[in-house]
Amino acid sequence: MTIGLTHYLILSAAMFACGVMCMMLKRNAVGVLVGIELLLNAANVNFVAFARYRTGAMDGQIAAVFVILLAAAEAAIAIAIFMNFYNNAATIDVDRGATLRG
Amino acid sequence: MSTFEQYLAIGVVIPLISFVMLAFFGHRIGKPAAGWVATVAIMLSCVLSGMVFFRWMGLPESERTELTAGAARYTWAYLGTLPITVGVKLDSLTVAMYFMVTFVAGFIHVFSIGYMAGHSDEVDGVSKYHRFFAYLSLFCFSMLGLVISSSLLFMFIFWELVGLCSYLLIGFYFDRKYASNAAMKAFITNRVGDFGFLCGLMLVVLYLGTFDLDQAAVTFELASVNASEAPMAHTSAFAQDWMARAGPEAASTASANATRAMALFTMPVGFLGFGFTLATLMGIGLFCGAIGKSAQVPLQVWLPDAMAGPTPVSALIHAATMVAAGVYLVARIYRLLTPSAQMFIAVIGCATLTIAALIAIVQTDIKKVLAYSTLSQLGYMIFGMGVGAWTAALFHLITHAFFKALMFLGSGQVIEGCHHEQDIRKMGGLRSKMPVTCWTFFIGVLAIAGFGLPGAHLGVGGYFSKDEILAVAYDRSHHWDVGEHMPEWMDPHAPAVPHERREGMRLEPHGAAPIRAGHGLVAGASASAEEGHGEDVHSASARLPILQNMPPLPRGMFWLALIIAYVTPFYMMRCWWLTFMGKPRDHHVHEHAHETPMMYVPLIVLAIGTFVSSYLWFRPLLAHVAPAATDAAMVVGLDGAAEAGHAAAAGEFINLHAAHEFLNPRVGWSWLAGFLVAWLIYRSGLATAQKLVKLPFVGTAHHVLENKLYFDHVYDFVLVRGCVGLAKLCRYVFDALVDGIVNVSAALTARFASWTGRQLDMPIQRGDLGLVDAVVNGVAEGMFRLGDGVRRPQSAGRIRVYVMVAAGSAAIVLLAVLFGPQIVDGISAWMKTTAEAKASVP
Amino acid sequence: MFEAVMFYLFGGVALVSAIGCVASSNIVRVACWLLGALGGVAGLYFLNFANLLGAIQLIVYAGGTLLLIIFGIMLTSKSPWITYNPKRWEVVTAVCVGAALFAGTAIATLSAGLKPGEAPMTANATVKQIGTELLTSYLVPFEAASVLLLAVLIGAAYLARAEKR
Amino acid sequence: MTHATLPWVERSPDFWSRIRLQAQALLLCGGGAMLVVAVFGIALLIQGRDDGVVFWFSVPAPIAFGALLPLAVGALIAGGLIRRGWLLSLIVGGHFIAAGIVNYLILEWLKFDAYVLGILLLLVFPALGCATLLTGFLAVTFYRVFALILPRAAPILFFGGVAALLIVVPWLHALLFEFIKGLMQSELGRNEAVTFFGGGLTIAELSSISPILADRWRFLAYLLWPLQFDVVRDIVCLGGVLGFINVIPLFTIWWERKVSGRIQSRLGPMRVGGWHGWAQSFADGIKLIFKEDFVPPQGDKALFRLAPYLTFVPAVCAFIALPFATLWAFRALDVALVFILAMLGIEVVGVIIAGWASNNKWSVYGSMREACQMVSYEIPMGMALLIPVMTAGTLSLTTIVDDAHFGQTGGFWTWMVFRNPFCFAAALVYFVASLASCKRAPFDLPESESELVAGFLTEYSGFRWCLFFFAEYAAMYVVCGLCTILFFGGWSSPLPAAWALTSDSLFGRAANGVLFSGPLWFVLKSGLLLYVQIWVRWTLPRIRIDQVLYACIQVMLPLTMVLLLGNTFWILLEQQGWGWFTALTGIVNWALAAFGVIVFVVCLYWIIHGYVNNRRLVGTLAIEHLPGA
Repeated sequence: MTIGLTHYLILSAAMFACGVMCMMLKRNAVGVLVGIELLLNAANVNFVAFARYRTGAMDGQIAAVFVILLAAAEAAIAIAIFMNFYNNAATIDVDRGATLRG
Repeated sequence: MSTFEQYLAIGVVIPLISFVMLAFFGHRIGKPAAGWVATVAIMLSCVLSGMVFFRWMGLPESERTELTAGAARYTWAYLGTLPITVGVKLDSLTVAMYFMVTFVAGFIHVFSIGYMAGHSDEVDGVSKYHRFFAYLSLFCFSMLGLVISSSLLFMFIFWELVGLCSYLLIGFYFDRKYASNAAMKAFITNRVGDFGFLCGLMLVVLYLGTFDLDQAAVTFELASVNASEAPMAHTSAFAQDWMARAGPEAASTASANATRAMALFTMPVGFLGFGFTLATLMGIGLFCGAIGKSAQVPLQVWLPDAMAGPTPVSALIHAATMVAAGVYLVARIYRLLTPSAQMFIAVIGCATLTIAALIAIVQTDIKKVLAYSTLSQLGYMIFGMGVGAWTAALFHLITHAFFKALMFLGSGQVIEGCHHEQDIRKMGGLRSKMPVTCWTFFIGVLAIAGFGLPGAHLGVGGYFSKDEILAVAYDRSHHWDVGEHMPEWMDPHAPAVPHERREGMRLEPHGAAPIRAGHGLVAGASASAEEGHGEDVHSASARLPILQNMPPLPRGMFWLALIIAYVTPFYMMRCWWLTFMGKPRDHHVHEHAHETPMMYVPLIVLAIGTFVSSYLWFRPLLAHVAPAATDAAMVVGLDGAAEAGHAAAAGEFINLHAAHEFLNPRVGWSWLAGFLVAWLIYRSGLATAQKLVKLPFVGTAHHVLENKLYFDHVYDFVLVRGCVGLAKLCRYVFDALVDGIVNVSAALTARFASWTGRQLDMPIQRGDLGLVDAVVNGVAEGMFRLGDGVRRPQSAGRIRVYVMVAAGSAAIVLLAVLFGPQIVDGISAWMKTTAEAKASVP
Repeated sequence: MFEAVMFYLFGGVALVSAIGCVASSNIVRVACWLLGALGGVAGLYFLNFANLLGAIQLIVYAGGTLLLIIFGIMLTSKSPWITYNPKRWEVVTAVCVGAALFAGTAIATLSAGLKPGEAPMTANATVKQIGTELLTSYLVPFEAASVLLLAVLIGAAYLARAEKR
Repeated sequence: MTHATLPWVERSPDFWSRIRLQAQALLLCGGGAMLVVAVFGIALLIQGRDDGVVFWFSVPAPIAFGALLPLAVGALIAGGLIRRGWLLSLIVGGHFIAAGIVNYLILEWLKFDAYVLGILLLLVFPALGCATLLTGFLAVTFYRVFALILPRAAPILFFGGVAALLIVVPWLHALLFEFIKGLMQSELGRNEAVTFFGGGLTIAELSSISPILADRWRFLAYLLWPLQFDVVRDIVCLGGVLGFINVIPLFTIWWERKVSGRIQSRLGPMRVGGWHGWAQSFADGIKLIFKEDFVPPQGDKALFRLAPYLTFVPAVCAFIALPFATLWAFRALDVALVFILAMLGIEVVGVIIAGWASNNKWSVYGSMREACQMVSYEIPMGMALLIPVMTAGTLSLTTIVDDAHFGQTGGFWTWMVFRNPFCFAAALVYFVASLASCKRAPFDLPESESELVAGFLTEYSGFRWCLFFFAEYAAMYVVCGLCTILFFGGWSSPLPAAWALTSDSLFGRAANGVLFSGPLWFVLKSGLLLYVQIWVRWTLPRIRIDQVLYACIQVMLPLTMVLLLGNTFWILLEQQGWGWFTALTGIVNWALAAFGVIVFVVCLYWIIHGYVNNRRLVGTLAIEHLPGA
């Protein structure tokens, strides 16, 4: 019953796959954002697990701090963009946001 | 922290507080009060700095040294293992600069209140009055921070802050197109220089491993000693002192860094056939900052345009303090400069002083004349730095700050009084309307012209400072014997290290005697003959140690600087005469002219300051700090193999006495000559000048100078048009090449298709089978469908499909990497068995 | 033992919530599932001696970002019950891609031959340690992050300003 | 219709007396049986251990009973003696069999000390059950006497009980921790993984630690035995925390109603329970539990059901990290402050989800307001809290109070709020922001009754509604507790800790705990702040949403930034150790402390004056005619 690094890596792989699927499947822009958050969390689990099981230093945890920070920043910008998009296109469906296509 | 440091630090913070107050509550404070807030703040700083200044003057030498060495350093942050220290660089230069800045700024603030009272300060109905003073306060904070910074990083930070303030203040009337353009021009031009500064800073951190000025200097010196394999005893007294004081840890860090920093001297950098070392590159990089901020030659174009800002701003930032910060920077990094770098600096300075002075002759805007004269004087300072006249250049900086601020404020008074008229051709005869301005301005003109009576110890401003620069330049160019004297450590026959001598040099001959005489060095030179203590000053042993290993200066540069000393009084006299003397040329302007006490009181104060700064206090203070700032003599000789021959120059000390004997008859009366010529031409208005311009060569020269030697044109052509042209070229190439290929191939295909079609269609048309058409259409249809299908994920703007493709590719790559070997093995095994099977069949 | 129980508890919560995020079609429910995932991951942080990180995760992610997301949902939905369902082929592709990704990663992890039970870190990373690291070794990223946040602040305020175009 | 009996239909006295008789009989029989078992157990266990008896009692006996009970009942039904009960007896019997099997597993597989089980089965549970049942019997029997005594005794019982609890519980706590500390520090204390399933200390080892537990009182060691395991202690503490969380809203709601009554010249609840309606909250709670459980049919039903728990659980979780005194923390996290703030933040998600899931536009408005208010006010709140954190240099709430250098134990003038002007201002800012984060008036826009019809609460009723209120009051207490810890000295009394008794006896320690630092002070101070919250709520009108956001973004945010910066410089200057600044710090400290005392005394005077003169202030209210007045 010893929990090792492998356990965390598998868990994070599963979460990562979920995040990717979430990004692929949600037509609501906010859903895509949620998918990204899942991806980042999966990555963070890896960081923290590596910090504990491998280096023994703070590196992983600090990387995770920065990831959380970036996620917050990204969410703020993303929500702002979505609201703009909603104001312009009157919908939040990302498939409709293809007016810039070439 | 000693009291001095505390006072200086508090003095820096006070304007910041004022800035915060004005920035956040300025609109509530109101129109006149906001100005007074800023003024009181800088005046408080001035009082503090005055206390420091005069107490510092009263301290004996040993205590000053103690205080300088004992200044506190705080570690602000660690960048990895590299500590970023904060502290006050407390020495005589700081004290002098600080006092000058606060004093001049204080009175310019007072002037500004008067100036802004008569100017509209509204944009879109919103008053910007408080903003003006907020910016001024921010500028004072940044400038003072720059002056007291002990670390290059903080210098850089404040450097950028003063740049920002300059930008904000030039563009203060941002609703006027030319002002905002000028602001942008200044900012962008400065960025170019600052990029060099940043590169230099990176080299400093990379090789010297510190931001601290002193430590960097010591490390640099140790590295140079290491690289030349000279004995350690040849480090300068400053470095030895620092190593002794800094404690074993810092000393060992410096030594360790020095070992690494040897690469600065051993790593040659070649460029277009010029060989120099990385150390030179570092010095030039740092100097690039000064090129930008002090508007030296390649980047000088912004300063004249910066006159679009309010006149007090021109006086404070673009004449007295910020533009001089470049000179200050060079003074601070002087120990990091190799002789090649110094020569580069001298060349830049010489070019600037010449070009600017020539352009100044033809300017008609009163502020532009002053701007170009500022440029020229800055060129003198930089030139002085380059030739090794450290003290003289800084002395010129201080005196220049006073008289140039004075003249700018005078011009502000004139402009304000004349209803915003800046053209000197429309002025004239203002003497009767604004007497105070007229005569204080005249004092400024005297000072910049170098008015003085050679032989008698009498003169103003430039008479002392500029002549001293010229004296050193003269010595460097005429009395410099190449290769005659080896440095002691390079000469195998030399006696044991004369360290005591070095020590003696540091303390006695350079700083002491002329300082205690209370005069400038020039004054000392001319006066000491009578007073009878000149011997110890200029005896053979009293050679300036900084100059030991310098290569000689090309004589042309000295002569150029000397000739420009004749041009300076001419254009200044021209400006003053046209403005104040003669008959009024525009009655509307003349009738409107007036002056207000709020504005001319600072003029009087600054006029007094001009006199005082020429005679008292500043020169001795600067001379006192010079040894510690400049006595790193070991650097030389390592600067590239090509210079090895010159490197050996050392030994004979500069003979300023002789230099002054040479200079006095040649340049001592230059002010008179310049004034006379100007008076002759302009005594009766503009008529003579207009006649002169009609002469063939003069006309051409006038035209060239009026266009500022075509600098702006060249920049416009090379940079702006160049970029646009490059873009056009790219477009053309793409149009011709890519589209061409496509079009040609398309045309060929079409031809071919039509030909084929004709061949094929003939029977079909007859039989009307439509077979080929059907086939072709079917294929086309199929291709269209396929293309559409492929296009959709590629360019339909569907992010989810992008994600799908990206993630799918990632998964495929991952699986391929994981199972690739097995798959390959499997395939090869399968092929093998098949082959074997095939082989076995027959 | 305790750790195993806790790992499976928190990991299970995180994973189930993540799957819930994918499977749920109502966007508000997706956000709720996300809360579960964030909480589970925070629990894993606590389990891995990253107390500060766990608390930050809760306060920034669950308390801030999630709130922002919900706020965004409410501002951009005409009606609570509008759902945008993906097409069938998209679902199939997505599940295939996700499964392939997971399989690849998991196989890579399992074949890496990591030794179980080798854990150099035995005590909580204190706030002090992390702060010291941030202000020394990671000073430049730290400062860069502060600049980024400032830019985001301004950018978000600019983008989301009230006027409609 | 004849057989349907509705609870509110009048019954005859005869009926009631029959019911009472049945209850009496049931309670008496059950209690007596339990008593017998307990006495038997005591007799058995005091004599000395006999694993055989315990084994028989815990394994074969329940199984046999469980098997026989259905058979017996079946026989009785077959004999026509009773008509129903077969199913019930089957269930009860099954439980007994299961219990026997579980006991067997515990005893045999987990190598559990059988005597502990014996103590539990034969002594603790029977004794508790006996006490409960017999008390119930007495209550039913002598209900008239109780009805006479209780209203008059209520205040005495209430305050006496609270006071006694506050003194006895610390004392017990001290005792318990003394014991556990001894346990942990003894040579026997095993540092390797001690789990509930093995590896713990044996009874003999336990007895040898403390002389009290020697021969005679040895069976007490069995009671204490489980406490050596973290899990058990955690469960006990969790029970305490949950109990406290339950008490907070019950008490505070009543108190709030009384205070608001006073403020509005009313009396508030006066009837239920007699003395000043002290049992009103209990009555309301019982009523709420029995109310109709309504779920909007058009709403998102799952989320609607989830939301109250999403609100309540974080509020409870916040108590995990909230210390009540030095050792009175469920978990003394080193990031306690951040954790608590995070929990307060998550609580909001539940509220927002509640509004959303209700499918009611007023509710959605309420939740949007809540979201935007919370996102905004978290920032000034967090930044205001950073100021004491910066001063103390730690995020751990226990260290902030108890630290030797920066702590707040040296008398009220060392409390953080009086440290420097920035901390003082930060306390005020924090208090205002905490009002907003608990959505208390004047920031109660999410649930404003008059405009949004109670906002997110509109569709809720019954127990779910109740949970929201529990969460709200728990959160109120948490923010007040944070304020107390960070600014008002936490559990340290206004007297310096140096004045405490020197006695190191258990009693001396308990007395010190009560007088000089302890949960009593913490509860008292937090209660006072809670009172201020109530006071503010009933004094100030609600402000508009734009005013709310203006106040946050344009007033409090810049203010806290300035405070943060100022505090930084203040600390930097303090660290320089300059004489003039030390003097300045001292003067400012004393001035602020004096100001605080003056404000406190003035408020106290007003309150007492108001209370003493309430009849005159209230006016011609028929106060004498109300019961309990």
